[in-house]
Amino acid sequence: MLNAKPTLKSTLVALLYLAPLLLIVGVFTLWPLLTSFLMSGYTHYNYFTNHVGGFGGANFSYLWHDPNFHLALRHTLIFVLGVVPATVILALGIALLLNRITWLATFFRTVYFLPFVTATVAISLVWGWLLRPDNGLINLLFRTHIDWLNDPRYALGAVIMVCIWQNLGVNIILFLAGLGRIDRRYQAAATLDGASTWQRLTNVTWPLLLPMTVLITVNAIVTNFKVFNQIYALFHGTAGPGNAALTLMYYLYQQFYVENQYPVAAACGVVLFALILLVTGLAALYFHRHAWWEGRR
Amino acid sequence: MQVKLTDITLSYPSQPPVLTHLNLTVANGELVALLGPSGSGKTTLLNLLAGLLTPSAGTLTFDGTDVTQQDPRQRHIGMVFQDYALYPHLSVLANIAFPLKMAHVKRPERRAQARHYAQLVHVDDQLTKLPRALSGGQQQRVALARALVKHPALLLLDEPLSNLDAALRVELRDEIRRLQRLTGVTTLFVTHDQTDALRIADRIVVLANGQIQQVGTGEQLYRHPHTQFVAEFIGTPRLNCVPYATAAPFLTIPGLPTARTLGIRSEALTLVPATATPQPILAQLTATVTRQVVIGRDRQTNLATPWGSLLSTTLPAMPAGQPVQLAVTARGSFLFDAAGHCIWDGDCDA
Amino acid sequence: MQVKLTDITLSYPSQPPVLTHLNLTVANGELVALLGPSGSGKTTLLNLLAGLLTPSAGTLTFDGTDVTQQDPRQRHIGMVFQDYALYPHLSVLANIAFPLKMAHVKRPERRAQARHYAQLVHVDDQLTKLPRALSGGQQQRVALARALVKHPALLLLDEPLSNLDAALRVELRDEIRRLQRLTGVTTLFVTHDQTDALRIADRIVVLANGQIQQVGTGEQLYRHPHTQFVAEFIGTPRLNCVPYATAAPFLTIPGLPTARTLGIRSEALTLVPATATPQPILAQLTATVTRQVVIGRDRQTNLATPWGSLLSTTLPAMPAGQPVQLAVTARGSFLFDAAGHCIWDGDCDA
Amino acid sequence: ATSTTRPVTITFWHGMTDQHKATLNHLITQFNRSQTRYRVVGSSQGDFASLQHKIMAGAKAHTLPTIAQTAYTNVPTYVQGGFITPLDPYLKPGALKDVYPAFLKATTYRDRTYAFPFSKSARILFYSPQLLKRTGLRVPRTWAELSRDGQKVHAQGLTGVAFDQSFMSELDDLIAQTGTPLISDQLKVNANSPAALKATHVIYDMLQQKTATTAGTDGYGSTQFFAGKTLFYCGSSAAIPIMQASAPKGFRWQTAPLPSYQGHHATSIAGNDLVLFKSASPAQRRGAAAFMTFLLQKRQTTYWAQKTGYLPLTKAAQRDTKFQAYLAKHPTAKAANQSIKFGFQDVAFRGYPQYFMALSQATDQMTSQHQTPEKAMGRLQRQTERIIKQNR
Amino acid sequence: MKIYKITFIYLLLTLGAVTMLLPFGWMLLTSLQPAATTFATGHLAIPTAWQWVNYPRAWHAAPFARYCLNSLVVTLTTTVGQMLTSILAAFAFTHLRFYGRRVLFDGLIALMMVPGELLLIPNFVTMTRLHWVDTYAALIVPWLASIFAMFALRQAFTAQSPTTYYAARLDGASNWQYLWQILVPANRSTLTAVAVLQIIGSWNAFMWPLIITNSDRLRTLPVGLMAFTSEAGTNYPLLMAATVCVLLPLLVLYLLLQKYIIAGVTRTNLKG
Ligand SMILES: Nc1ncnc2c1ncn2[C@@H]1O[C@H](COP(=O)(O)OP(=O)(O)OP(=O)(O)O)[C@@H](O)[C@H]1O
Ligand SMILES: Nc1ncnc2c1ncn2[C@@H]1O[C@H](COP(=O)(O)OP(=O)(O)OP(=O)(O)O)[C@@H](O)[C@H]1O
Ligand SMILES: [Mg+2]
Ligand SMILES: [Mg+2]
Repeated sequence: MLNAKPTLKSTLVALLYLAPLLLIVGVFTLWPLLTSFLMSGYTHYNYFTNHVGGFGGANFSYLWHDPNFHLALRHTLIFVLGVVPATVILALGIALLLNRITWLATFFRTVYFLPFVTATVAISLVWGWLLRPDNGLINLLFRTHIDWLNDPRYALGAVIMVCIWQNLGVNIILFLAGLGRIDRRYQAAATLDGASTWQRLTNVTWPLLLPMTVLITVNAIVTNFKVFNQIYALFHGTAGPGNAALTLMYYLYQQFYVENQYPVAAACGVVLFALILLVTGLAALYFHRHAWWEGRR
Repeated sequence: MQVKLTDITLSYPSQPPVLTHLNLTVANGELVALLGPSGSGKTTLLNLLAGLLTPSAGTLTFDGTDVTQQDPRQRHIGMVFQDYALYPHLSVLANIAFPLKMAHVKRPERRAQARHYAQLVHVDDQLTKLPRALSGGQQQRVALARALVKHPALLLLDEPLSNLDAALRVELRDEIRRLQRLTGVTTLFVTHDQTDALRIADRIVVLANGQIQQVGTGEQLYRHPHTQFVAEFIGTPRLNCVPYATAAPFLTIPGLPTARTLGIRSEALTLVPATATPQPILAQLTATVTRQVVIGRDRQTNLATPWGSLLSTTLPAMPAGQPVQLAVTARGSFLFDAAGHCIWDGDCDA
Repeated sequence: MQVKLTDITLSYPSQPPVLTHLNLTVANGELVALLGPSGSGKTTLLNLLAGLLTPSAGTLTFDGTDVTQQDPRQRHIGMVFQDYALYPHLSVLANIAFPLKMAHVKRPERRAQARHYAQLVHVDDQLTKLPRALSGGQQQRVALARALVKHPALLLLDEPLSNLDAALRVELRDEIRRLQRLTGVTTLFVTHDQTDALRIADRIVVLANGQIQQVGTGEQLYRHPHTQFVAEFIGTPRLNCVPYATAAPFLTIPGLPTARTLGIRSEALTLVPATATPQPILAQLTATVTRQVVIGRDRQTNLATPWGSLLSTTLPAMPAGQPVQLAVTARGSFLFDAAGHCIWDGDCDA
Repeated sequence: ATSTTRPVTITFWHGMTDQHKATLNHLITQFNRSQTRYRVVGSSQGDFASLQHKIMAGAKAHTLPTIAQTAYTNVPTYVQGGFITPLDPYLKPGALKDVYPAFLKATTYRDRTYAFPFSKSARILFYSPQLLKRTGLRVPRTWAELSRDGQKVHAQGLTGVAFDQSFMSELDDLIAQTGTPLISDQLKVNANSPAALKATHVIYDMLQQKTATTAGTDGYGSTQFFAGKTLFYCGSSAAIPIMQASAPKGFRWQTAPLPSYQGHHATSIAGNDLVLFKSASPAQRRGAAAFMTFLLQKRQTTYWAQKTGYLPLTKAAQRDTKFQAYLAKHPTAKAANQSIKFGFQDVAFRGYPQYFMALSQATDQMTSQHQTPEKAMGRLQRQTERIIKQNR
Repeated sequence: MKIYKITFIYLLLTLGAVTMLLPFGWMLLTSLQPAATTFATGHLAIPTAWQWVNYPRAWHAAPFARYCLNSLVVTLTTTVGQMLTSILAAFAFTHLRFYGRRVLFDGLIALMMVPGELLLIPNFVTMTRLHWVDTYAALIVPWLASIFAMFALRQAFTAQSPTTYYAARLDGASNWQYLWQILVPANRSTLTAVAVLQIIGSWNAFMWPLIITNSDRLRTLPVGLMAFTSEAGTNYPLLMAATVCVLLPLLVLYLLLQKYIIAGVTRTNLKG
């Protein structure tokens, strides 16, 4: 209970509750992960006959020497940095607004949810249209003449824009669910304590929303590090002009499914995994300092 | 700040109204205790004053300005919520300092102030804990400190002492009174403890059935209740009530045709005095002691009388079964009509 | 069920221990009130009995069986939490009926029972509401009904009446007592209201500083406190305390070298009686009335005396500034040594 | 085989969808009706990328079908993976005799027939007669003409030629037209030979002068072509049906073979072949061969060509009067059929996919980053040589 | 709230809503275009002739009825399964004390980071070993656990006041009963939100169903959308018509469920 210590029995009981999840995750995530970790060390490997010629760091050194990998790494970091904070903050802002209104609330909530249900193909088509150099809505809006998708300087920015936009829906829903759980007494108390709307947000809502924010941030980091579909669809099956939108996941895909360099792809997967782990770990550390990572107790 | 409620009606969605056509004025600098049965709308009334609820009808003015629709934030209110509403993510110190932070008081200054108030309510040894690691009473005291720290223009306290032990309760009650006197802040104070109310309030407001039942000092309410409800509600032990029809034959005062109930305070039931007292006597009764309980310096005696079971607090120690001759003094006795209005009161008419 | 705590020590993580080597036995069918200052560990003790906390040392037995490690669920305990812990998504009726549902009581039966207990605590007009739409007192009553409905083997009540008005409080308190008598359930009852404790408890346990200070009936605690702490803690208004050195020259009893403090109950300060009373007198003092307050049927008089400011509850109405001749009766006076132990008690030695 | 034995099931994974899928199913049904020993079960696996994934997964898990559609350039990889088997033992000698040499070369790898030609298309030139008339130009015969035409119409705000997303195929064609293909049959790389660079400059210069453009994220140059902004569109003949379906009302267009360069004609043939997997039983293998042969018959291959816009695979089919009549009725189909004569296919080798990515990157860098052919092709040369060396 | 504030909020929301609606509107409009125009111009235009026939045509382009049934079966079972396993695990991580709790939790979170493309083929191999290729089991079983859902639920569960757990235990509820009678109903909002997300994820899943099935018998709606893409281009109007058909059920579902998502356990009636 409150101060109970784990015992063998309580561990067994807990394992019963965890068993279904652990079983599935073990078989369908952990096991393949381990095999692909192993594969990243294979050299002269025949993927189909499973013939392993040797074991070593050759695949990693391949990555190290491949300029495309460096490009992918850089793009991925820029991409994550561009998307994650923006999407989390925007989603929070919109969720807060949606949480305040009553009139037409259902309508608005549904509308903001739309991008999430809309198929990625359709979205990339539409954005392809919005981002056209001539008559594209974005250019009309900003009075520019940028060929967003075909100019290497802007392509990554365009993907970032699209992904922020598409990620909003999920995060808004999660934030709305989180906001719904916050006891309004705290808002009331803070109002009485003289907190302005903004102060209430930063001093009360935000910290109380932290468990949800942790979830959303971690999820956003994880999914955006693994971005692939949007790029594939937006650039018609390429990694953008001059590889401008080549991300690690795209690189992995190319190595695995196109160039048939399976161990190299596995090595890239290892790097990607380690990278996400690192960034998420940092985020966790940050949240942990705020004593909320572990929840309420 | 003078607070005035005019013709306030309020109901929760799809519920019968909690407050109906309620009128109340609290003078500037007054400390008013709000008494009333559980569920009578005391918290509701405070929330209304705080601006957390908007009345369905009526107006609320502060110093003459209509604030019915004003934002709670602009009202400069200090409030202790009945369930404290401490910020779960902030330490005790940060909780207390929160209103100052909102007012952009500099950090060292606000920590010093918060520390001061923490000391006042004796939680200065818990400053770094989070609310969930505090005992109930400690939480309540933190809430009190938080309400006091910002020197509000109006102080609303919803049972701020209910979870404290007697000694601390008296201390903090007196502290609240002292601070209130010092700063002259208008204060509304919900309490179930009549001693608290009687002891520190300038006036007491009794709320029941959506209406203010009576407003007055503790003594006024106790001695001159307007209604049977107030008479029964104020004072422990509870008023002895006897149907007027039963009592009438015994009474020394002229009959009142509209009277329905005779109310007798426990101290108005005395032994027939050996010496002549200045107190007029309403009736004399023969009774038997059924039980005696000593509570601190009080001795409560249950008596079997022709009027039914009565309770007295004036009798000396005596064994159960002992027959006694009782006098009902006029002072402390009331007559109520069918509607519960007090139509005769031994104190005034004496 | 007999409850026995042996040498219990308990501390929260990285905190000094809340309970240290605590020993207590509650007899089967006893109703024990637990008194103690805020933060003294009353809630902690109840949680320990309930099995929500495990002691770091010591054993807990129910009827002789060691249950220190037993699952809370097997203990058949009814508990009112200090913060109620109502199930937020269940209606009042469902909240009350929940323990019966867990015991696989048939639906009509459990609804009937829940309804019955709801009636008992007067929330039968709120049955369909969710807890969040209830007033504080109503929530508390629901929690009480939920604890009672399942006829537990041990009833733990953590300030179950703190948010109720006086009348309801008395009624429910007596109801709890009646039910407890009826079913013979062993009950521990935390309260800050000494009247409650004195009124219904078989015995009172005073907890402070991680230890049981004294166990006894209300009268024992009031008349024969073992320590200065208990003497000060029990009784309102608070015990008058005078340094022994100041008081000694006035006293009629032989000097006690170890005495440090003289404690005087407010009713032990009387006017020098006109007639000879059977009460032995400890000292006589000249004093001046500084203030009088009437609280219900009580009149508290603050007096300026050579011993400092004292409070009496026996004086008749008189204007401030009036000089009076005071007698300190032996009964209601105590002498404490430096460690706070009572070394002389006017009642025994009289 | 007696009538009591059940027919042998030949499973067939392909990447045909919608109309093409229906057409293929029709052919399969025809085959199943034509004999009793084998039953082909076709199963569409989505687009070609998905089909590749599926084959890869199947190979890894040993759950491959009997045959599948795939690009012949995958054959070396599959051979190395050890899961496809040569068709030679099951084909009648000379079964492929009548097949156009352009298709034939791709069927063999290390002197064995692994890939059976199936859905093939050629690069052709699309043009709008109206626009040509308006600008007073003719269909260009040579790249030089094409380039000149581009300059002529540049002033009118028109682009000379639109390529698809990348001009890889056109570059391949041009370099092949110099006489030495990008990669020779002996796996010698010619990416930065002077001749290759000169050929590359043809397109690169046009792009720089903005007399040519790539489709970029439009994917296909037809979008700009239909918008009336370009004179010509270099595209695949496989696009003809979909272009017919989506041309704006009133927009008429024609096709022509690609222009020649330095007097040579060469058009790269794209498309897919059929392969036979090792996991198939001998009976299945025989059945697969029978099915493939069936598809190659004049009747089937012309039906296929007419319905899908792919090319008929045999000379006999090309000569077929009915097919000729069809061509007469559908002039847009003519250009591709004329191109078969000088069609060619890249040499397949292990590491081809990597080379393909490198080539695509090189063209992309010339397009979007304006890298000079010297630089881009120089890098391609080095990369390709390394790839070939590593996969030797 | 002041009226100008409200207006401002609505203005902002409307602005955002337009950008959210545009692509959707484009989808609807495109789905009603005759093939030619959109492909040619890539512009948004009101169709000159409303091609309602696109819808029946798209519907008949593939065995959509069958796909629909499969999608329903797969989505329902995986979502229910996922929620079940996640609820159980989240509960264990919230209320049970056991050895290795932190490590196990952090380990699971780390597994969220595995790139899915890396798992595709190994899992396919596993399926083959289990002889599950081309069965419902293959479509469902690997998705019966979602670390994300578990994580989300645990965050919600830990934010709940722990005293209700103690109260329930004292009231005689077993862990199991507490889980289903108190914890789950009291966290309806988060559960619904997470379930909606999982439903959508499962409904739109594409690569795995394609790889793991060989025949139309078991294929799901997103795979059906492939019918409109070919080597040389895509028939956008038909594709969009089919896409609209695929996502419409999701929208309806969301509309039905969203009131649960919003209505959490807040104190009502207090303005804040
Ligand atoms: N949010 C709500 N929705 C509906 N009814 C409510 C709500 N809050 C309170 N009530 C009802 O309104 C009445 C007054 O409630 P209020 O909280 O003001 O009582 P109170 O006087 O503070 O009582 P207590 O002394 O028990 O705290 C009660 O009957 C209560 O059930
Ligand atoms: N979870 C916790 N973690 C750390 N310290 C705690 C925790 N809960 C209580 N305490 C501390 O333990 C001491 C005893 O707390 P407890 O709640 O038992 O007091 P109590 O006697 O019930 O007080 P009250 O009358 O105010 O409710 C207090 O000082 C409190 O701050
Ligand atoms: Mg209240
Ligand atoms: Mg407590």
